[in-house]
Amino acid sequence: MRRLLWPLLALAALLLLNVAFTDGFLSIQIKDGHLYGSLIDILRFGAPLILVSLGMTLVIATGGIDLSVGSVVAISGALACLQISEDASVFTAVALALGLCLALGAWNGFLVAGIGIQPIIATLILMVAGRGLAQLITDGQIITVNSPAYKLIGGGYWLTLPFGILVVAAIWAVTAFLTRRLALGLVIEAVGGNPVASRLAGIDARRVTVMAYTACALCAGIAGLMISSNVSSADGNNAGLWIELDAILAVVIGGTSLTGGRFSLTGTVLGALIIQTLTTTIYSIGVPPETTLLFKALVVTTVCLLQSPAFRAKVFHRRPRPAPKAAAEEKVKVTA
Amino acid sequence: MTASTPVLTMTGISKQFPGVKALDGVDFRLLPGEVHALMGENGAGKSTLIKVLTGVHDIDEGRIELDGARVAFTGPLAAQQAGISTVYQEVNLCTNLSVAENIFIGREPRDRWGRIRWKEVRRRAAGILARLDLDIDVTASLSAYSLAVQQLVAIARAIDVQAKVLILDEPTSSLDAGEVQQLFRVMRRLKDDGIAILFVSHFLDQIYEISDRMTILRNGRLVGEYLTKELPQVELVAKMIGQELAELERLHGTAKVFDRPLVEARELGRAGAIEPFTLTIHEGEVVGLAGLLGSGRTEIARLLFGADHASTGEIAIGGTPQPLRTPRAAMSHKIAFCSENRRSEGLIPDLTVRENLVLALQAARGWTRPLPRSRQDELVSRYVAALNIRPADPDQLIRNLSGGNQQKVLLARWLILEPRLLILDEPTRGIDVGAKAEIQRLVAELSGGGMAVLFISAELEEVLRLSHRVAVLRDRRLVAELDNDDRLTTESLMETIAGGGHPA
Amino acid sequence: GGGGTTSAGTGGGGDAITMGFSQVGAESGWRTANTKSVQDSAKNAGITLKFSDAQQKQENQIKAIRSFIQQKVDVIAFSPVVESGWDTVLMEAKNAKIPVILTDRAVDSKDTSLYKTFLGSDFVEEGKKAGQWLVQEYKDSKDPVNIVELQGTTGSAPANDRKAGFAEVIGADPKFKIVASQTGDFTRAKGKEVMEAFLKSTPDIDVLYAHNDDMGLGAIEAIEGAGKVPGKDIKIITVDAVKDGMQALADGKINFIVECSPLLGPQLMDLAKKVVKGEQVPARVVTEETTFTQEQAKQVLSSRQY
Amino acid sequence: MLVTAGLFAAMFVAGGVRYEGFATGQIVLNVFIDNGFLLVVAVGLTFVILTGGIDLSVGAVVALSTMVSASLLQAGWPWWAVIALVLAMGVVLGGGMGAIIHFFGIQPFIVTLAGMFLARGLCYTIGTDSIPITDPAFTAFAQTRIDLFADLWISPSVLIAVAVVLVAAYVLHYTRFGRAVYATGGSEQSALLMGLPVARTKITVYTVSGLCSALGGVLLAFYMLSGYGLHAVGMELDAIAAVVIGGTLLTGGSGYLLGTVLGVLVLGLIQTVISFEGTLSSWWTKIFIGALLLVFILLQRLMSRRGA
Ligand SMILES: Nc1ncnc2c1ncn2[C@@H]1O[C@H](COP(=O)(O)OP(=O)(O)OP(=O)(O)O)[C@@H](O)[C@H]1O
Ligand SMILES: Nc1ncnc2c1ncn2[C@@H]1O[C@H](COP(=O)(O)OP(=O)(O)OP(=O)(O)O)[C@@H](O)[C@H]1O
Ligand SMILES: [Mg+2]
Ligand SMILES: [Mg+2]
Repeated sequence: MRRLLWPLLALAALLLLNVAFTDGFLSIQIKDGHLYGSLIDILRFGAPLILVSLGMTLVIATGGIDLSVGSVVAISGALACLQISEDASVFTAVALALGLCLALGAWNGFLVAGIGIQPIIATLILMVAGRGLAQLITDGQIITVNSPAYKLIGGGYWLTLPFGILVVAAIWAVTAFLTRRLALGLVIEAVGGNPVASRLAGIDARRVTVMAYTACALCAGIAGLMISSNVSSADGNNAGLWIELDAILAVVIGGTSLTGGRFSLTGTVLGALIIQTLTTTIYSIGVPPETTLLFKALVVTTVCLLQSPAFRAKVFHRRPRPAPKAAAEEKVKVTA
Repeated sequence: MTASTPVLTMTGISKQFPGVKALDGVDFRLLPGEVHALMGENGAGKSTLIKVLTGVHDIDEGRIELDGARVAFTGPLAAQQAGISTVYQEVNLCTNLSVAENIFIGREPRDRWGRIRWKEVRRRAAGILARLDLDIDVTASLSAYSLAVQQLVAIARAIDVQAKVLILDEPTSSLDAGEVQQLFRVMRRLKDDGIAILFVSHFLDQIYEISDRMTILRNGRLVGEYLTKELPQVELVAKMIGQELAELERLHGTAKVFDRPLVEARELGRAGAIEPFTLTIHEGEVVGLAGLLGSGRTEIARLLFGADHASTGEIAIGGTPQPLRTPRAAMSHKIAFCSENRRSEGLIPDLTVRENLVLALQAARGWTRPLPRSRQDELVSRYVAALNIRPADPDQLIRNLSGGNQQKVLLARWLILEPRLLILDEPTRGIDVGAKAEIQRLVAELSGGGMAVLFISAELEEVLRLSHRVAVLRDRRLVAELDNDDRLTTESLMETIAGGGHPA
Repeated sequence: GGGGTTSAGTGGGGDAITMGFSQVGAESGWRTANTKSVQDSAKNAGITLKFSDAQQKQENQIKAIRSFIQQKVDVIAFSPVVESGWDTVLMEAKNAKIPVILTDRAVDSKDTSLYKTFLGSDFVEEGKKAGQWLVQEYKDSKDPVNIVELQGTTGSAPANDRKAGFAEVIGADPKFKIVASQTGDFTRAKGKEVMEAFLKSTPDIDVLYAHNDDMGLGAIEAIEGAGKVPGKDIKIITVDAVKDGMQALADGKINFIVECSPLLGPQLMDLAKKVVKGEQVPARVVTEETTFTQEQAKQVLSSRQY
Repeated sequence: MLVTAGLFAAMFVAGGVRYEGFATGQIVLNVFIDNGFLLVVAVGLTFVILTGGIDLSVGAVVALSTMVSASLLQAGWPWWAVIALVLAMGVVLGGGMGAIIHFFGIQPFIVTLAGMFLARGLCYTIGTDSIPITDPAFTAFAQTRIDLFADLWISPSVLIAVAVVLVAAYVLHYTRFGRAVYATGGSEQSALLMGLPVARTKITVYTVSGLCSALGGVLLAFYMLSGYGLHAVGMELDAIAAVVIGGTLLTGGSGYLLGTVLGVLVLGLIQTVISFEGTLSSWWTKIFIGALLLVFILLQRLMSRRGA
C-alpha cells in the first residue's frame, strides 16, 4: 500500500497543524457516556462524506461519475423526515427513503448503461430535478422532527461511539468484502479499465454499472439520513449541496483515477478524512471566510503535488540518477 | 556495404524497469541502405531498444549517435525531426480521426496562412496508400477498418516521411502474404534510396527474404550481429531461444471423421459485414478460416461469439437453435473467443497478469463466486510456465509486458475456460517462434480432447498445420470448404482464396 | 403561436393586473415563505402572477425580467440576487414603460428613476438591532464579552450587511470582542459543525451571533452536545424569527431574535396596484418588523404564520 | 449533430405552439444575447474536453474577471487596459493549470478544482460586496443595441461570441493545433508516439479555456455591469452540460464546435421555456428543467442510434 503513504502523510500534517493551533486537539474525553473531542468530531461530521465517497468510488471505478449524490442526500433526508413528522415509524421512514434512493440509483444506472447517455449528463438530470424533488417533498421548508430514534442515526451514540461512525465502518466493511473478498472489485475494475474487452470477456457490464450507481445512491441516501438526523431536520434546499465535488475530490485524492479502473476504498476514506480535517482546520484555526477558498486551494494543490511521482522526482531528486526507479515509473505514467 | 559508416550507433545501452532489466549493455548499429532485423524472443527487449532510441523512455546508461553526433531525444517528435521515422509495435494511431489524417497529422500540407489544405491531404493520402496497394476511402474514420488496415496506415504514415532511418516494429503481424509483399517492395525501394531500415518480425521467412543483417537479443543482452545470409535459420532460432527447436510438422492426425456437430451456423449473416453462410464445426475439429485482408474472417468469429448481432440466420448448438445475443450468452454455451485486437478488445491494461488471466473464468462464474486464490495461483503458474510468459510475475501490470507476452496471457485467459468451441482470431500475432510452436501444440492437444476450434490466421502455413478443414472466404462470402488432406498446400489454398483455382 | 414583435408600448390595458415576479431562488425556508406570501396575496388581490425562480443567478434574473418585458406584463417586481448591475435591464423596462418594484433587497443604481419603490428589510438595521440588544444586555458588565459569529453565505448581501451593522454597534465598546467568525452558509448542518469546532478551539464563549435562525438552531445542538446550556452559558442572538427559531426562543434556548419578515406579499400587491394606476408611492417602504425577546416570543408563538 | 439541430428546431416550434409570443426571431436572438458569455466559455471548454480533459475553474475565472474588471474600473483604470489585463490573467491561470496537469501528471479534475477555489478565493480577497461598473465605455457597450432588420436586434456581445465561435471552429478544423487537439483526445499515447506535440497541445487548451473564461467574464461584466464573487456559481456545470449535449464525448477526441453552440442554445431555450411557462414554483422549475433535459437527451440518443 505504498500509494496510500502520501495521503496518510497529508492527513497527519493537517492534524499536526491543528495541534499547533489548538491545545488539546488530540485529547478525547468521555462526556455524558460518549466520546468527545475534535478527532471524534472529524469522524462524526466526516461520516456522510465518507459514505458518499465510498459509493462514488464504485461509480468512478466503472468509468462514470455521479453528480446527483447531493440531491439524493437531500431527497432521502426530506422523505424520512416527512414520514416521521407524519407519525410514521422511524423504521418505515428509513426504509421508504432508502427504497426511493435505490430506485433513483437504478434510474441513473439505467440512463448510463441502458440508454448509453454520458454519465455526467445522465446524473446531471437527477442533480437538477432531484433538488426540486427534495424541495417538493419538504415544500421548501425545513421539516423539524423530534424523534430520539431517528436522532440516533446521525447524532446519537452507541457503545460510547458516534453511531454514524459505526454505520460507516459497517458499510465500508461490506463494500470491502464484496469488492475484495468476492470478485466484484475485479469485475468493476475490468469494466472501468476497458469496457469493450470486459464485454468480450463475458462480463455483464450493464448490470455491473447499474449496480454501482445503485450502490452509490444508497450510500448517498444513508448519508442523507445522517445529515438530517444530525440536526433533527430536513433541509431540501441545502442538504448535500456541492457534496458531489467533495466526494469526487476525496476519491481522486485517494488515488482512484477519474478515467476508471483501479480503485482504492481505503484511499477514498483517507481522502474524505483529509477533506473533513481540512474543513475542521479552517474553523478551528480561524481562517476568515474570505480566504477559506484560498487556503483550500493551497492544501489541495500541495496534497496532489506531493502525491505526484513526477513532482517528487523533479523536486526532491535534482537528478533522477539516484532513483532511476521513480523516474522510470513516472515516465511510463505520463506517456500511458 | 559493410564499409559504409553507420548512420546510427547505440553503445552500451541499459534500461531498467521496476523489477526488470529490459536492456543490459546492448550495442547496435544501423548502416545506410540496409534492412537490419532485430531478433529475439518475446520480452527480449526489441521494442524497448526502439523506444529508448526514439526518446519514449530515458536510458539509464549508454550513448546514442546519429550521423556521428551524440543525441538524446526527448520524445518521438524530436526523433522524427532528426529523421527517424517509427512504426511502434502496437498500432499507435488515433482511430477517431480519418485515415487521411492519421497519415498526415502533424505535418499536413498547409497554405500560406497556415490553413490545412484538406483536398491535398486526401489526395496525397490516397496516393501513398496506393503504393501499398490499398484502395480505401481515406475520409472514413480509421475505426471503421480492421486492424490489418490500420497497420498498413501506420506504415504508410512512416514511409511518407523524409527520413534517414525507418523503424518498423512488427509491422507485418496482422498482414497476409500479399500485403507483406507489397510492403517489401516499398522497403526495397526505400533501401535503394539509402535509407536505413530497422525491421522487427517473428516471421523468419520474412526476415530471410528482406533483411541484410540481423542483431539478436536474448533477455535484454546482445547475442551478436550477423549477416543474414551467413546465419542458417536453425542457428538463428538456437541463438534466440538458447536451444534448438524441434521440426514443425502438421499437427493434426490423419483424416478423422467428425460426426458430432457442435455448432452450426445456418444462413448466418450480417448486413454489410458478411453474406449469409452455413458452417458446421464438430467436436474435436479444428476449422481454419482463410481469406484475404477484410474478407470477413473476423466477422464470422464475432457472429459466432455473439459479439455482433446477426441480421439473418441462426446458430444451433448441439442441434438446438440458440439466440446468441451477447458474448455472455455464448460463454454460457462454453464458446470462447480470443480477439485479434489485443489492445482494444483484450487487455485491461491497469490490471495485473493474474487478473487478466482469470477474468473470463471469473466472469463465467459470476462475481459472487470468487475463484479461490489457490486455484488462481495454480492456473496462473501452469500457464505462465506452459506459454513461457515473461516476466513470470503474476502481479506485474499487464501493460508492462512485451506485446508477445500480453498476447500469451490473453490466450491463456481463454484456454483456462476449457470451452467446447474456442475461436482464435490471429492468436499467434506477435508471438515468437518458440512459443508459437508451443501454442499450436496446445491447441492440437485440446482438440484431441474433444474441443472444437475455429482458427483464423493470416499465416497460411499455420492454418494448414493445425486445421482439419479450411473454410475459405472471399469478399465477405464463404466460397469453399476444403478438407485438409495431403493434396492441400499453401499454393492451392492461395489460389482458392484469390478466386482462381477450384477445390481439389 | 406567434405574437407581434413590437417591443415598445404600454402594458396590456385590461382590468386584471399582470405582475412579473422574479424570485432569487429557494435557498432557505425564509425564502420559500417569502415566495408563498407573494403568491398567496397575489391571488387574494386578483393579480395575475408570473413567477420565475432565478436559482440564485443574476443572469437568470435578468433573463426573466427581459422575458417579462417581452410578455408585456403590467408591473415587474423582483428580489435582486445582488445589488449591482441592474441598470441595463431596468432601463429596458423603463423604455417599455413597465414600472418596477424592488423587494427584499435594494439595488445600487445611481438612477433612482429606474424603479418606483423598494419594499423590504434593512439588513444593516437588523445587524444593528442585534448589536443594540447585546450592548443593552451587558451594559452593567465590565468583563470582556467573547462573541462568536456564524455568518451567512460568504459574499451574500444579508451576510455582509448583518455583519457590518452588528460590528458597527458593538465596535463602540472595546469589551465586545468577536473571537471567531466563520460562515455557516445559512444552514443548520453547517451551523452545528462550525459551532462544534468553535467550542473546541475557543474557550469562554459568552455570546453567539448567528445571521439566521437556522444556523443558531444548529449551533444550539452543538452547545448542548458539549454539555453547556444554550441561552445561559452562551447567549444567542439570531435574525429571521422563523417558527422553529421562535420556539427555541420561547424555550429559552435563544435569547433574542431580530425579525426579518418574509411576508411582504400584501404590501407588495398594494404597491403594485398603486404603481400601475400611476399613483405616487414612497421611494422606500420598510417592512413592518420588530424584535423578540423570550417573553414576547411566548406570547406571539401561537399566532406565527411560518 | 443534425439530430441535435433538428431537435432544437422542434423544441422551438413546440414552444411556439404552446406559448404566445414565443416563436419570434427575437426569442432566438435573446437566447444568444443572454448566453453570449456562456457560449464563449463553452467554446473554450470544448477545446479542453476534446483532449479528454476537464476544466472546472471556468465559472470561478468568469467571476474573478468580473471582479477584477469592476475593481480596477472603480480604481480609475482605462477600460482597454482593464480588459487586456483580465484576458492576460485568464491566460496565466489557464496556462498555469495546464502546465501543472501536464508536467506533474495530476488529474485535470483536481487541478482545475483547486483553480476554481483559487479564483473564487481571489474574488473574496478583492471584496465580498458586489461592485457596480459605471465606466462609460462598459456601459455603452452594455446598452448598445445593434439593430438588424425588422425590429430584431442583438447586443455587441453576441457579435464577439459569434466571432469567437468562428475563430475557434477555424482553429479546430483548419490548423495543426486543432487537429492535434482531436488526436490527443483520441489517444494521448498514440498522439505522443505519432510525434505530435502533446505537451504543448495540452497546455495550450487549458490556456485557451482560461482565455475564453476571462473573455466570458468580460462579456458577463458588460451584461451585468457589476463585479461579484458569487457571479457564475455553477457555470462550469452549465458549460460542461452544453458541450456534452452538443455531442462532444467527455472522454475526448470526438465532437464539434457547432454542437457546443447548439448545446448552449438548448440550455438557453430551456430557460426561455421556463420563463414563458411563467408560474412554475421554484421546485417545479428544477424538475421541469431536469425533465426537458431528459427528454432532449433521450430523443437525441434514440434518434441518433436509429440513424446509425
Ligand atoms: N513500461 C514497462 N514497465 C516495466 N517493464 C517493462 C515496460 N516495458 C517493457 N517492460 C519489460 O521489458 C522487457 C522487454 O520488453 P520489450 O517490449 O522490449 O520486448 P520485445 O522484445 O519487444 O518483445 P515482443 O516480441 O513480445 O514484442 C519485458 O520483460 C517487459 O516486461
Ligand atoms: N481492404 C479493405 N478494403 C476495404 N475495407 C476493408 C478492407 N479490409 C478490411 N476492411 C474493413 O474492415 C472490416 C473488418 O473486416 P474483417 O475484420 O472481417 O476482415 P478479416 O477477414 O478478419 O481480415 P483481417 O482481420 O485480416 O482484417 C470489414 O468489414 C471492412 O469494412
Ligand atoms: Mg516488442
Ligand atoms: Mg480479422
